[in-house]
Amino acid sequence: MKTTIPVEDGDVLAAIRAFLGRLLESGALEAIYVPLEAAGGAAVPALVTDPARMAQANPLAPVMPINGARAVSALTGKKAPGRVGAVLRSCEIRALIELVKLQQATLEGLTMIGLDCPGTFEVPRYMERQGQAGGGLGDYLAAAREGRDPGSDGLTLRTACQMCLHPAADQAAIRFELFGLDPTQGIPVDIPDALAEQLGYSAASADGARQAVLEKVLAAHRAKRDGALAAVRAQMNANGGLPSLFNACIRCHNCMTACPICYCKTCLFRSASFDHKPDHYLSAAQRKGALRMLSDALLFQLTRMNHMSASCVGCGMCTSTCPSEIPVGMIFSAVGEQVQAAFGYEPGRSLEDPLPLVTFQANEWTEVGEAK
Amino acid sequence: MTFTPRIGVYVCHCGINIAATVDVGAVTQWAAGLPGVVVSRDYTYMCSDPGQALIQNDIRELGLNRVVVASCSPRMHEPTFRAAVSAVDLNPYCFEMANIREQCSWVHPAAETTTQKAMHLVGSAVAKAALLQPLEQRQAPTTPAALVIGGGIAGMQAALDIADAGFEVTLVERTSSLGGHVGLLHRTFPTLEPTADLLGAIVERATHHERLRVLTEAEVTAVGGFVGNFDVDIRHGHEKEKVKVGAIIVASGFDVFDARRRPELGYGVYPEVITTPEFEQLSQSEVKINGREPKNVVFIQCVGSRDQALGHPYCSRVCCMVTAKQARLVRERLPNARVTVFYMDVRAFGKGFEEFYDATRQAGVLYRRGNPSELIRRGDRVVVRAEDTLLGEPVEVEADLVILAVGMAPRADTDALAGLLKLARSSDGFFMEAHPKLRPVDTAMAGIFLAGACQGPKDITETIAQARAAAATAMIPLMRGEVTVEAATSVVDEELCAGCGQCASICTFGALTLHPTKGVMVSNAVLCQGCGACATACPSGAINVRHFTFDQVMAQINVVSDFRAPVFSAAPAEAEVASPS
Amino acid sequence: MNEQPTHGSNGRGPAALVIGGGIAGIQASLDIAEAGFRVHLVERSPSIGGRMSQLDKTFPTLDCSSCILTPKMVDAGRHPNIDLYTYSEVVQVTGEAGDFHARIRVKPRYIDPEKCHGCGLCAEACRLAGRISSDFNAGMGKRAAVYVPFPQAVPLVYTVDPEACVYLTRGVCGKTFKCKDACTAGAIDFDQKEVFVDVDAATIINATGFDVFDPSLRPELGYGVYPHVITSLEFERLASASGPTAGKITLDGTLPKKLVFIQCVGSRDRSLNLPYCSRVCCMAVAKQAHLAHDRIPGAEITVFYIDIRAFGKGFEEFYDRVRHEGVLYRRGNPSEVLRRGDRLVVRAEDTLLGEPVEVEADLVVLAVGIRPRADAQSVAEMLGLALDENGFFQEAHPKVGIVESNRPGVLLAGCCQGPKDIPDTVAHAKAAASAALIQMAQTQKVMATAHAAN
Amino acid sequence: MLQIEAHPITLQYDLFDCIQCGKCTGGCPMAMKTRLNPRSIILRLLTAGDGFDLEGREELWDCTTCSTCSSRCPKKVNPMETIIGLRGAFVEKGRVHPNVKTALESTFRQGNPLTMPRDQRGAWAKDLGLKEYAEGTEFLYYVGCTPSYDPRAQKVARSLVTLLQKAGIDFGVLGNQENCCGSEVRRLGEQGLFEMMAEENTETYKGLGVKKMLTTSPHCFNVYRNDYPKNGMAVQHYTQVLAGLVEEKRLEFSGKLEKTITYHDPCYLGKHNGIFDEPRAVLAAIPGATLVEMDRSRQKSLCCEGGGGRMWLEGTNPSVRLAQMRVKEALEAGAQVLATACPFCLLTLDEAVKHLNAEDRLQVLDIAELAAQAL
Repeated sequence: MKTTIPVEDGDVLAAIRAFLGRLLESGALEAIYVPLEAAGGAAVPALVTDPARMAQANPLAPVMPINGARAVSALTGKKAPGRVGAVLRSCEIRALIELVKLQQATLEGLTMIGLDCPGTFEVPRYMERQGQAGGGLGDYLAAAREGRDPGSDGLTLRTACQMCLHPAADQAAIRFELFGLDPTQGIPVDIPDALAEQLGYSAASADGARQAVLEKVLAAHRAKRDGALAAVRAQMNANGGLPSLFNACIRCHNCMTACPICYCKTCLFRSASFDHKPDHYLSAAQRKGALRMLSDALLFQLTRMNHMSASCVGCGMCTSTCPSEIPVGMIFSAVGEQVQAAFGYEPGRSLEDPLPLVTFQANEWTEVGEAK
Repeated sequence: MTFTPRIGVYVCHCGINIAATVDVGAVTQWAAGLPGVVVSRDYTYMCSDPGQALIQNDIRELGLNRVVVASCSPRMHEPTFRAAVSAVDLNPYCFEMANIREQCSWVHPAAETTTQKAMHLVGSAVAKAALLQPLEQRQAPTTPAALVIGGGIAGMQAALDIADAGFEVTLVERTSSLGGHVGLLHRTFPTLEPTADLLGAIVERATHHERLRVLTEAEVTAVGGFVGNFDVDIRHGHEKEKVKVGAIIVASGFDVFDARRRPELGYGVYPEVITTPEFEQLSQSEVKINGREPKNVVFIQCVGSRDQALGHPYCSRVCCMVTAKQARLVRERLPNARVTVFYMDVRAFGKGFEEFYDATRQAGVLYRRGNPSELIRRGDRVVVRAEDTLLGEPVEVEADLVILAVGMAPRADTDALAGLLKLARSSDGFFMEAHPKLRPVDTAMAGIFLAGACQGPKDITETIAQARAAAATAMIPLMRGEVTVEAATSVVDEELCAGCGQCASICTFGALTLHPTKGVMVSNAVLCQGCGACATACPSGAINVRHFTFDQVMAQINVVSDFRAPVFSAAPAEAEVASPS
Repeated sequence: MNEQPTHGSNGRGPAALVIGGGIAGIQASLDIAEAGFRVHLVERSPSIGGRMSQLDKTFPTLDCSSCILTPKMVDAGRHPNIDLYTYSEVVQVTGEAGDFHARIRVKPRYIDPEKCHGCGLCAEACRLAGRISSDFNAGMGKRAAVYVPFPQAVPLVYTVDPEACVYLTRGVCGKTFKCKDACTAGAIDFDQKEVFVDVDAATIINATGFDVFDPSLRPELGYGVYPHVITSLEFERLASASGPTAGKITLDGTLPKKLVFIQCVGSRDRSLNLPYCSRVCCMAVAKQAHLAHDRIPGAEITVFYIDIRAFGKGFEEFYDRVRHEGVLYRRGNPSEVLRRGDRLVVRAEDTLLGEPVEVEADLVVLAVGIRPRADAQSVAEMLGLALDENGFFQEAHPKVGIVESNRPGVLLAGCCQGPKDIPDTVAHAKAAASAALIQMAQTQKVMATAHAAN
Repeated sequence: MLQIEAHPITLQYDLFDCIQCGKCTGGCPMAMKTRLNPRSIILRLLTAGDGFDLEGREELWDCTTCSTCSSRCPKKVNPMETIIGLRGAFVEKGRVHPNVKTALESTFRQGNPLTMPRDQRGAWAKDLGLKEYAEGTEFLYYVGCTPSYDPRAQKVARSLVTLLQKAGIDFGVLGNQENCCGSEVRRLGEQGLFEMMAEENTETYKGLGVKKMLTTSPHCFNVYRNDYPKNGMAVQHYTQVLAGLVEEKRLEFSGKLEKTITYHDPCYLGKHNGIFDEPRAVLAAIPGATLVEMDRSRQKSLCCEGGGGRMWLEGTNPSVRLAQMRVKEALEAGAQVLATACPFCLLTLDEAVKHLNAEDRLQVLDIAELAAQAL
């Protein structure tokens, strides 16, 4: 049911911290995954069991060091260790749903606490401003209230967030509504009835302007997205094509480490199959006249794209971790969008939608091979 | 100590089949220069005894540890050469064939490029041979017992055959009695003899066979294991039991088409309209409708069959003869009743059927070609509105009894059983056989067979034939006492496997399952057919198919993708090049 | 069953005698052999394969017939438990169920099967090369006096045709034997005589197959008078890649534009005392019409029928597909075929139009029915079996005794018992194998106890 | 001589799929009283080689397009569409009945086949204070030509408007701007004019942002639902809307109607679109009414002979009228009111009752009128 959490003198963060504390005190949850403030204004992802530590909790920090899905996957594995909560943004929740379908995580015993996500900044930029990026929390919430881009004084949101089409965390059990938030009315929160009784909340519907604000944010993001994807697709089809986009790749595999969907224990490209013998490189070079060393840089990107493009939720972590600043997230979103459309599949939408590769229809892909 | 390959290459002329378009000598000489090759020969017929002797002598005298024969398709003579090398104690999986006949000489003209292609194929086989590992073909013992699901005539006949052959059989029947649909019949075509004693004899034998245990009001709840070693959970009444069997025969039968799905024929609305199964019951007592003997009886064919609009495009095969038989019964029981049959095609195809159809017409049954469109009420009679396509005009035939020849439909619970046994279903909804022409009773799952109408509409004769065929196929693993476990099957590297299950969803043979505790996938060597689909699907590259490992295949690709023309190795090959003896 | 059956190639243990190497005989033999019992498979012609090897494609899946038959032939030819007797026939059978004794006459091939590799040099050298009509190709192709019926023959051993070979018929063939000189393996031996082999068998399976109706018995259809009136088997050979025209459907080099197929020629015909339905022709014609539509662009194809009997699995859907491709089905049983100019005219009543029609045709294909083997009577006497009123072998009971015959221990498989298509033949043959396995398992137990006794 | 190419028609309508089983002709209501034989037409097209002579085949105009043939064909062939296609050949050659020519020209010029002036179309509702449809209104109520111009049919439109207002439905009308939907134009074989009208109307509705539409006539409902290019507009027949309202208790009947009513399923609602239960649900909700079913009902309903352009064509055998047979069946069923949900059925059945001078025993009313009376 919909209820509101009272906010004293406009301090939204305090209200949320209190709410999270009560979740632990009431025994509803044994532990909650939530970022904690640390020295230098950083927001460090943590698993908190002591309600007192919730005082440092800062789920509103506009930064995402890791995609929370990876943490929850490690935490739950095949079965949640106990009654655990996790404060997650929408792209983290959607990635987690994909991981559940890949048997890498489970939602049993897990309570997802979702926040409307106005967007995040790159970690280094955020750190430079000791946590005051974008004019600090106040301006950030104000931007959320009016549906503006919270970026300011030369600092912009991560491109993935600027073009994100799912800022609201619909699949979460508990949902905080920050768009169009008027702190004086309290924070509108959607809570399962049982939990609401346990915590003593009663139904109250706040007729916030959230819907309109959400529409405004989505419209802006959609425009940004269409422009950005068109640009990268043009680059892909320009001379040199897709490979040219990865000329700067230094094979550090950061993008694979940061990506929530890349769940392999040991990536194929780090396994024995790819430490080739010397004569392999020589004969390959003889065949083609010249061979990019080490030869599997491009093959790695294409294979990773092949493995996860259907499940790519567009969280942009790959772009954020790429030392060569290759727009990996943009490329994978451009390809992923087409793959997902072809299968009529939206990653993270619901557990009931089977993974495209797992389903087989007799008369699928009849036009394979013919030029579209 | 490191393994150094000592490979023998044998290029076959196959009479003129290869030699006509491929320069066999050049290929042999070129092969001699390949790494690891110690001897390279060519011979007119490698598959002949002298040809095989060549290989065996070289293995003994030159200590070959890998052999490559370049000749025909492995489907033709791989077993022959594997037997030849293992006769001289070389592991059969240390042998590789290059198909330079079906894939080269038979499909290309005599030309330089054809010889070069042959060289590439031989080079690729040699590259793989260097990486081959010895493998053992295991035998798994089979439980000399069988399970039959379904107590109709198909299930009983299959069970009796296997029991007669000396094996324990458990028959599970959902209802409380044996006989299935045939139990509801009164007379059968083409002999018009009563089905009671026909069926009675079979039920009698089934209930009193010392090696056949019949469980009625029972159903299979779970099936584990694989061919030769199925463990089956059965719910019998309200207690459960486990049975271990070597083979399973599915004889779950069919459902009768619900004539209500053709509302314009008035079934369930007009009391005068009944179906052929209902008439079969009626014919065992007084044939009366609304209390009086009908004067005008009309049969309507193809109700629910050959009907794409209802999603039943198939022919139900038996209704033409059922109608002919029932028409004869009507003529017999109601001599002065007029009997009309509306049909599209009369399918009297079996032995004695056409003669029976002739006799039916001679008995005064009027066959009119037309597929009735609707039935309407007129006074106390029902009117069949149709077009007599031979007269070329619409007709209205009054009737006080209309019998709909309803077709056969897949059982409503086919899905459940299909899920239990991982069986596929063909587009008409019945169970799918492995091959419609040559393997009509096998399924994709080794050890599970189909009998009777669950695989498609059949009459009693064909059901008996298919049931006995299923029994024969099921007896093979039981009589051999063992099942050969193919060696070239998939194996999962537990270090790399993340347990994501993509491989299991792709495997059509159900060979891959999640290990209950270790959270990694496990491959069942008996079920695995070595097709390699899982290996390609696995993102982590954790699955390899023995004898077709990732490295072996990459080695072959490296050779084949080297498009430069293979030049004759200038250096004298250290291998001995022998011309045909 | 406690102890394993002591069978296999050690000579002891019961064996089955299978007469006829068509798909029925092959399938029954493979099932029995796979179960571990020995089989004597006797085939009269030089190679196993039977009628199915003459087919190009099979309905309803359009598999190429040899692609699905050859592997089974190779398996049967190579199976350790199967002793293959080709170019041989069973001449005498005595004894009773569990203890039959049969005498097999191995006809002389005049070629030593051990030495011959099927290389074909003798046939190329033969003086009569390309002058003897090949009955495998339904009389349309040509071969030499020494031949193999078709390239995938099993065993791949050449045979000298006694009626055609100049030496065998006239005692001399030029100064030197061209064939002997050409043979590098020294396999040709004109002194070969027929050999008799006695075998024991616990059970016998009669899989002797069928013949095809000779349409000259319906003269008004013009078969044998007009060259462009052919049978469906001849059409199959034209369509087959291994046939005389390598798959091109033509008799004179040109592709026929208008084709007319006529169903029920020699079936459902009481005037010829052939009242039964031959069961396979409806679907065979549908398949051939599809092949014609595929291979002859712009062909106008008409099929005259009485009832279309597409009863099997996938048959009706295949029939729907063929009509959808533009094959015109007209209901009517054509009464005659006439010549008009350089074209043929098929005269029939279109019973749905209710008026007589004349359809022009460049090629008329007669869907000939299935007849019992010409020598069925003598085989029946030899095996002590009864024939039914249509000349097929009589089964014990039409519903529940379809593989047993009137003589215990002798079983029936395939079209010798009545017309069947390939899937029904395979099922019937496997059912016969089941009955045979039961018989042999019981004989096995008797022999084991007998051994224990003495 | 009116020769046409048969082969292209056999391919366009997949006539080769036909196995000549006769189910179409067997059920065809016109085959009983005229030379119309859909199966035979298909066979003659198949066997006509290239020339097929349309001369003298007047029975093609008898077809009422009730779709009994197409809805029951086991091989999914569409004899009705084939006949409409053949009518197209007549139209191309200008060989059409004068009534048809006038109706087509009137539709082209005045936007209705009844030769009525375009600016009179909205006149029927001038005193009802209806809202001009504007973007954002929930429903567009598409009235249709006959309910707009024909006095008897106007009563239906008025009753319906009363019902919608009573139930508080937010709807608007196009008044004089409303154009004919083209359903009968297409059935008369004038495919060219139909496609032009379909494009024009679709543009109008897209421009107005119409999301949901309800129609008086099953013919308009069918053409928007099945024949128009997909335009994302959800169209419903008014009986579906009323049934919904009754079920959600947003429309209650306080009045009483002590009458035995039998319902005639209009072909374009039942056979074409499978809507049998909603009209009956509305009738069942009328207090005091007892509903009786005729034998030939639901999928077996007997066509009133008004569809497929037959409002403008007498047909080759006017002596026997299906509408009269239908009235007799209603009387046999003991009904006092013959209810229907289609303006064409209303008019033809009404005329049949007058012809059999049975006005005293049987009243023909539209469901909207009955519901409005029971408010």
